[in-house]
Amino acid sequence: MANIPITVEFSGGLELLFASERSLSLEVAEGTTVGELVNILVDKHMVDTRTELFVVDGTVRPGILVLINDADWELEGEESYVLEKKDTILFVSTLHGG
Amino acid sequence: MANIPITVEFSGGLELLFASERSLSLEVAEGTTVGELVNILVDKHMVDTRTELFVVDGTVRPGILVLINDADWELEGEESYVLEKKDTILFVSTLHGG
Amino acid sequence: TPTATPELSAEEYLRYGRQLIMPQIGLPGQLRLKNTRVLIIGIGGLGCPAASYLSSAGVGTLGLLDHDLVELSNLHRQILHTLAYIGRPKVLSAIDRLRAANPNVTYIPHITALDKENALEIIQNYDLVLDCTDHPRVRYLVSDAAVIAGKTVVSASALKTEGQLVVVNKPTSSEEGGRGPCYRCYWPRPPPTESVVSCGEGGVLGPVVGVMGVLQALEAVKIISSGALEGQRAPASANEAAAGSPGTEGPSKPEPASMLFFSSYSPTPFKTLRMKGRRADCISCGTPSDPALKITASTIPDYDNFCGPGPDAVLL
Amino acid sequence: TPTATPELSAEEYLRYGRQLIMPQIGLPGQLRLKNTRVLIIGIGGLGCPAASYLSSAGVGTLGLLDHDLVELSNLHRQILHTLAYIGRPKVLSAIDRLRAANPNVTYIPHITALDKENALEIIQNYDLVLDCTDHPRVRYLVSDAAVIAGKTVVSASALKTEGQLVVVNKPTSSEEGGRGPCYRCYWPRPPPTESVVSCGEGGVLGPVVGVMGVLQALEAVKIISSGALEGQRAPASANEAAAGSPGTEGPSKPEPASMLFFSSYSPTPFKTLRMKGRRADCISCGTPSDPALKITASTIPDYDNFCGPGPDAVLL
Ligand SMILES: [Zn+2]
Ligand SMILES: [Zn+2]
Repeated sequence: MANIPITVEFSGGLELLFASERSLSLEVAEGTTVGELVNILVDKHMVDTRTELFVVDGTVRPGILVLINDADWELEGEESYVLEKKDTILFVSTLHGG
Repeated sequence: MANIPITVEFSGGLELLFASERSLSLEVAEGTTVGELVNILVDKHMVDTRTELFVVDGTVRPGILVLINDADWELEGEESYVLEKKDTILFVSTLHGG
Repeated sequence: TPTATPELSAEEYLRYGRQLIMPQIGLPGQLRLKNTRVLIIGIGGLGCPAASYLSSAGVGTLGLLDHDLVELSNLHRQILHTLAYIGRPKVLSAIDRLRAANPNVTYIPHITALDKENALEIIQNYDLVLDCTDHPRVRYLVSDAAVIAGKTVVSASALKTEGQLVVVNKPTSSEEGGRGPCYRCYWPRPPPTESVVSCGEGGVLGPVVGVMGVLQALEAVKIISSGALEGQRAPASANEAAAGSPGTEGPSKPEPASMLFFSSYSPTPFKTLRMKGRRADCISCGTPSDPALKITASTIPDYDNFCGPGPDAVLL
Repeated sequence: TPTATPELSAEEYLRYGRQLIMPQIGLPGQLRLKNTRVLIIGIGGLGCPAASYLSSAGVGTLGLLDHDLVELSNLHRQILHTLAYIGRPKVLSAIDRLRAANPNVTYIPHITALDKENALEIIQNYDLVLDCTDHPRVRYLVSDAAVIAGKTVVSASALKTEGQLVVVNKPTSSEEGGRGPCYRCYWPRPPPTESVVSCGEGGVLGPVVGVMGVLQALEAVKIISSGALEGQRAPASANEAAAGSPGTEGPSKPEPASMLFFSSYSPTPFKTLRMKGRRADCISCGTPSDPALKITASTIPDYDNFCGPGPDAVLL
């Protein structure tokens, strides 16, 4: 199957888990879901070994929003959303400071 | 020829020339250029009769930027740019206050 | 309780003239500002600029809540405080400064921490709340109490180079019940203890938290002057109710839920994120499948323990 | 001339601690802030918040330029001024307030209007300029003088519910000559007299101009702490030059020209507009086809008449 290019962005401190990279340009197999992307990120790109800071019980941990092209993934089918060419997936952690 | 839908936005006070509408959803004929769009706006949509506040010497007056999908029209061929489906054309006037 | 004020003084016309002449404000909007009571929770990096712009815009009553004292390390971002107030309550420092610029405003000091015992009692005396706190624990408390009291909250946060802003429990016609999402709808579950990293106070750029605080004031001015809060209580004056067209649309325009996200070192620093909106089964603003879970005045949760290693916790 | 300051005092470590711990600032960034001289032109709705955050961030020398006196109608947005200073110079009001929070900064008052006679002389004493003025006439003057003096300008403006921000003459590797566009590159021709509508002072929402002013301070902090200005002059201290990795990239990253556009009542309030960049034939920063048109120190244009009906002109 062909690969498609996507962009993954990290924010709100999550970039620290990924070698301080705020933006990754990735190629994923056509048909890859966002749920599968999360596993790919943990397996291949996460540098910090504390995976529980990103994934808990098989999904993104509480306190992290997942945005598909700037829309909450809950509007797009959550884990089951199938990635399309040029999609941008943004992971944002709750900020609390003031 | 088919018509295509575009969005026109006014800002920086220019909306006052267009009945205070900040955003217009228009249909234009396929092949219409931005230069032609400016004339259409003056002829059909501008309410204020002082056309020199929008067009001088056949083009948009100094002090107004034209953005095609958030990019300066000078990057896109200025008047000769041919409109595409779902384009957003934004007219912004210089703000000077402080 | 605020006094109903039917009109503006000559001094007020002069002072607020440059916002009064705008159609988005006008006399009706200015009178709404004057007759509105706003509570600012947290007088730190967000609360200082927010209080400054709300006071100068002519909000009638400003409550300021914080239990902290001014410290030297606050001054790089908490722009109301000065050296002379080091060691004194932030609330008093702020009020002295605000009054020097605008004595028309009624300032109400609350030198206390917000907790489940006092939250509802304090919040119900105000029309609009700004959440300018610095801990997720308090953010859930503010939202839960505001939902029970029927108040809107403008909630912002900032850390390092980034910020977030949402409006919580906002009057709207686009959601059932006439209210937008609560804080729990945006962030349904607090992060687990394991994911909370304790590392003292987090770093933050002053202007980053400053931008977010000013944007909170702006959002508050927009909400108040539009008349969107008027469903919450009787109009404060006959004049106000009859004030005519500018800014009198009320709580009508359908607006999808959104979060403003600021990442100051990004090439496109601001993003408007489209959010899911209200959750029908939200334990605060919705109808949970188990009715016993529904948060009420007498069951506001204990927030002391839910997010890990104490008051200095910093979330990743 | 500023004194070279090789290190921070204990008081400074404490005061700036929460920005010092950030990798974007660090000790090198803080020392750069301390050794930089910033000129703020206009102490109004933009200049007040900008000065406030630059002072509290620890910029070493702040020049404040304005010829106006504080008026009551300023107070809804000019957050440094208080009632006690009505009728007194804005510059002195601002400096008194800033010094009360941060006496470490050297404040330099310029109680004067900027004109073609004094612009170059004043600007060349600073490393970075903030254009916080309220008239297009002065905006061209600031840019023309800054290009001649080799200075970067963070330029913002606001009116009613909207704002704009551009960085002018910014050190960059992505443009020939190592500098980004000047103000004339963004706005090549001033608007003709006929399109200028005179209607006194325009309306403006306080927090709208406030957001733009804070964003100017943020942009200044980013530019200074990154080391991008260091090509402009010799490093102010040996320590600074040897200060190590964080924030020492210098004026390198290619950045396309952009304008930040804020429309506070829009559903997507912030836009980053991609701009054309430098114009090769710009009469200020480029090589005009007719060399006689090139603006030099001795031919800075007369800005008094180019945009219509006088100082209260408001552009549509
Ligand atoms: Zn809810
Ligand atoms: Zn130029």
